[in-house]
Amino acid sequence: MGTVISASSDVFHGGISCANSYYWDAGAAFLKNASRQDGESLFAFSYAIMRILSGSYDSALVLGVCKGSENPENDMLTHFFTDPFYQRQIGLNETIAAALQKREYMDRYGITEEQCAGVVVKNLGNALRNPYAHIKKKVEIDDVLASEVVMDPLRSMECAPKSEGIIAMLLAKEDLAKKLTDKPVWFKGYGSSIDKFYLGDRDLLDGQLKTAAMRAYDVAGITDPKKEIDVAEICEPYAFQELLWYEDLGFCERGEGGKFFDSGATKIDGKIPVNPSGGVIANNPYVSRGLYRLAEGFLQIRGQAGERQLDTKVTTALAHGTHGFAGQCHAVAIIGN
Amino acid sequence: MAEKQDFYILEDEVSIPYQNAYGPTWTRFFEGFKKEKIYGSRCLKCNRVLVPARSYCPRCFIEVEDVIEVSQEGAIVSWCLTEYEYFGMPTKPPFISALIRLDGTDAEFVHLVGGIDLSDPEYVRKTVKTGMKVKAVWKEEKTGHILDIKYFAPVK
Amino acid sequence: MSKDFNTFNNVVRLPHKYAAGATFTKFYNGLKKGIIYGSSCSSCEKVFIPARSFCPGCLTNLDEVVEIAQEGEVISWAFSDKEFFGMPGKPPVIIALIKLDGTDCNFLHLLGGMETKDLDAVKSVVKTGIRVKAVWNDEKNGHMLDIKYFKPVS
Amino acid sequence: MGRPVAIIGSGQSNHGKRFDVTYPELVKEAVDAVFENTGISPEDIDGVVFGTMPSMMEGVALTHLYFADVLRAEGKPILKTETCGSTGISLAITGYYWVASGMADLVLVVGSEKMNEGDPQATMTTVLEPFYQRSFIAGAPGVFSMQSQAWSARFGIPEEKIRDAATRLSIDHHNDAFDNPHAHIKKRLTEDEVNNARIITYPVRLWDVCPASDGACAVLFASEEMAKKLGINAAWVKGIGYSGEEYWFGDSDKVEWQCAIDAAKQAYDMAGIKNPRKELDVAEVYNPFTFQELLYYECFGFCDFGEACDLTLKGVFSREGELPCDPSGGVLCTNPIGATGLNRVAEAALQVTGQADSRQIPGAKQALAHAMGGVVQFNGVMILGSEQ
Repeated sequence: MGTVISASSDVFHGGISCANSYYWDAGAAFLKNASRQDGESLFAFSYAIMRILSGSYDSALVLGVCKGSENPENDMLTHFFTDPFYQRQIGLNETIAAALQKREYMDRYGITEEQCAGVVVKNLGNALRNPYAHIKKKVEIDDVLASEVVMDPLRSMECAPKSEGIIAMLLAKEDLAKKLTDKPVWFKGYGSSIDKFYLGDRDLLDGQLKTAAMRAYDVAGITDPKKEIDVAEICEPYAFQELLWYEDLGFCERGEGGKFFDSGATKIDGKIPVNPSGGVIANNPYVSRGLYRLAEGFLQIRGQAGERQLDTKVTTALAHGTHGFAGQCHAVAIIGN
Repeated sequence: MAEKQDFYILEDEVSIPYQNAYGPTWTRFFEGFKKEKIYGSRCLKCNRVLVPARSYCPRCFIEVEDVIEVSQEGAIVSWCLTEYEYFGMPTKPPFISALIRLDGTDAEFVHLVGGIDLSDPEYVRKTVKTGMKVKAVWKEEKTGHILDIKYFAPVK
Repeated sequence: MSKDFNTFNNVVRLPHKYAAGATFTKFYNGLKKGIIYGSSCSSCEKVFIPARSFCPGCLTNLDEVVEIAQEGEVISWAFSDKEFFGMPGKPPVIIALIKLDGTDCNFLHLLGGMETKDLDAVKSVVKTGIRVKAVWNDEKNGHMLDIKYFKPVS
Repeated sequence: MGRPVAIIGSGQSNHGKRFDVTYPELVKEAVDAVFENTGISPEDIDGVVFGTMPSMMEGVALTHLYFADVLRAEGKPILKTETCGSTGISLAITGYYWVASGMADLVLVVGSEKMNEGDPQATMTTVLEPFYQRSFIAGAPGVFSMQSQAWSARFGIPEEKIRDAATRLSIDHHNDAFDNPHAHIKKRLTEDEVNNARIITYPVRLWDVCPASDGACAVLFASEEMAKKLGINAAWVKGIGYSGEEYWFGDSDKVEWQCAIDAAKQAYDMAGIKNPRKELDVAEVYNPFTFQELLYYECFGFCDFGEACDLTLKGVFSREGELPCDPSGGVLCTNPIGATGLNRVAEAALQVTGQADSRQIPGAKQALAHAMGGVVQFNGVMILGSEQ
């Protein structure tokens, strides 16, 4: 192993700061030139790619580290994303930001509660086939709509749980990859982008995912994502966000996320299946969820996704990660064979 | 830059509760403490005996023979006397932290050195020496905590 | 989750002193007098609230504060009747993004002054687009919550 | 190896106790400075790298979100590199790889810390796990004191000699800081004051220890094409190295300190350096503690093990010596942790481009920058040169 790039975040790390000090040796990095990203594990993936593309390393181990069970509730931690003077005094956390975003989405584009709940039904349905999923239960729209109000208009079943998630991914440069496996999956593109900080300074329905996706598509040479992406694993800590992200990823027009969902296109047997793994609604290790999405895409391309393997041929997969309030920061990776 | 008191300063204390899992190896280690035993682990590849016990060798990255009892005596490899105090400090000064190489082990065990008068740094300096033999002194009541060993005291 | 394994209770306690700097100090001093200060960017001509030391868009340094209207329109809102960490006060609470008149961003604050015990009652009054107005606490200490909440204008 | 990478400018905030500005405003000082110093427009940046020590030091988590505006990052790709105390050098290394990979031509790298808003020692204690070692290790000074004691025992260096050499470094660096407009602690010290200062953790005394500083540093990394197009006097990245050891203090030897030796070796090999004392013109060694700076001279091959005290007392590493170390005053006088390693890089770049003003080492062509982090566990080194 040439280098190790891990992702972890101090507040999401069991109260042990400088997280990668702690798991340095457990991450096989003893006397290695290694580094770490904070916040989102797809950052770590892109940094590992940089190290390989620079010609300095033939191989890299990418780790996503988040042991949710050791942490308090995610919102206690996301509360500390706020500035101390203004937003913290109003009690802001990620769920509140998402609730505000959801209401704007419903009000501006007529997205319905049923469509948002539908995402939960679809994703938890898919999760039943995923041995790695945290939440496994069969649910109907009515169950979601009847679940308790957490922060109106968000109900508890529309919000992702707090999960364990430690994931390791091995990257290698071309010649080494061909030596190691008959079925390499190739890096095609990556893009990330961050929005302004204060919630009130942003348009919560026109954020930076568009920019991140455009960058990834450019590098990957994708001009029509609707046609060229075979499967998308996207990060929807709040179910309605999946609909909004469809729009930003170019799967449908602005405001059409609900209709696009209703068309069935994103079901496991649809034209562009989204979250056949069950998504973040089924498993939410805050920091490593982006890398999970990528690993799921990898398994789909290799045909190794077990019961959740798509029936159609998968050549190109998209993985998405987001963190920060209402999608302040996004990362998109494209892989293919 | 001078501290300008004409600007507001917002004071706050953050308190975040976490729960860390012991896992099987560390559970066995602390069960050992309750019985006044110190457990280490032997790496099956590099053959080093590491203390405290662990589930893998940090260098060879393989599983280890994970609980073997080690000696409660050893030699001081390094030490320092802490005189300052800060917020939330887990152990109150003055105290001596030390790296202790327990007999038959290949890594230093970090613990306290005690059983001597700590009030005068000059006396401590003259008394505590690198290479000095020390021995674990246990508390009466053991709860499976690292401080079940009160400290390591000089062997007379 | 059931607890089959031993865990160690690890409470991290850290004390903090946050420097408010010149601009937030002006903002807080305004609150003490019942005034809401924002900043107007000389470059993009947008008005931001709370007062900022720099424009979040063009990053121009902003020295002057301007008084902002205490009325505006609700852009979005969220309601909870459960206690959560960091909650301002006791439940129920309505947190909202409010566009105060003459500003170019949304102000995060609370809504109140109506029956909030029951969500349906709230929904009959609070809607996106309604006009609201600042209601102040009698005692003002230079704190975000010197404004008690924003109340629907009837 | 990848594409050549240049540093084309830097900016530092004024470091110190900065209760006059908010944390974002402090970061903005450094970011504004780098654009002002280079005349480059923020729109031309391809990406931003940011990092601090544990972000809860200042009570705000995932601070890249908080600083998105002042980092000029809106709509741009971002990375958040964090490796404890070595964050600063890891940031620079991230900037290097981003450009070397061909994925960007111009990358803004920023590190910051506002240590006075929190309690640094309380925060650093949380770097240790709560099961075994948190109870024993008194923040950073505890770890460094034990390292120094083990060093003196291993090579039989008399305590008095170490004290003399450490005192020399402390006096020199606090003097050097007067020539650094950004430095935090500037003080004329006497031997008596240093030798008899209060004990922090024996043998470390007050003037052996770095301060808690608030500050930020910004550095621009550019591809060869971009550097040439802009026509800026650039420092070229000649070598990088980074290595890390086990987490538990006690698992590895901190005297003949493998990760320090390895980090330097990787960087020297890449830069083609065989005799660092001769081939380097200046070194910005990460020196939060006087004793540790001495040990680094040995681990980095500036001299043999056991020699550092004698050579220091002879003035080999002073401003006029053979290999001047920390002419900026170093970490000992200024330590905003998340920015500190990047400050070393910025200072080294200023030296090899002849822009270090009154702290300039005449004719410096090759410089070393370094940072350390974790539980004395990580070391990172970058070599900069005036020629490509």
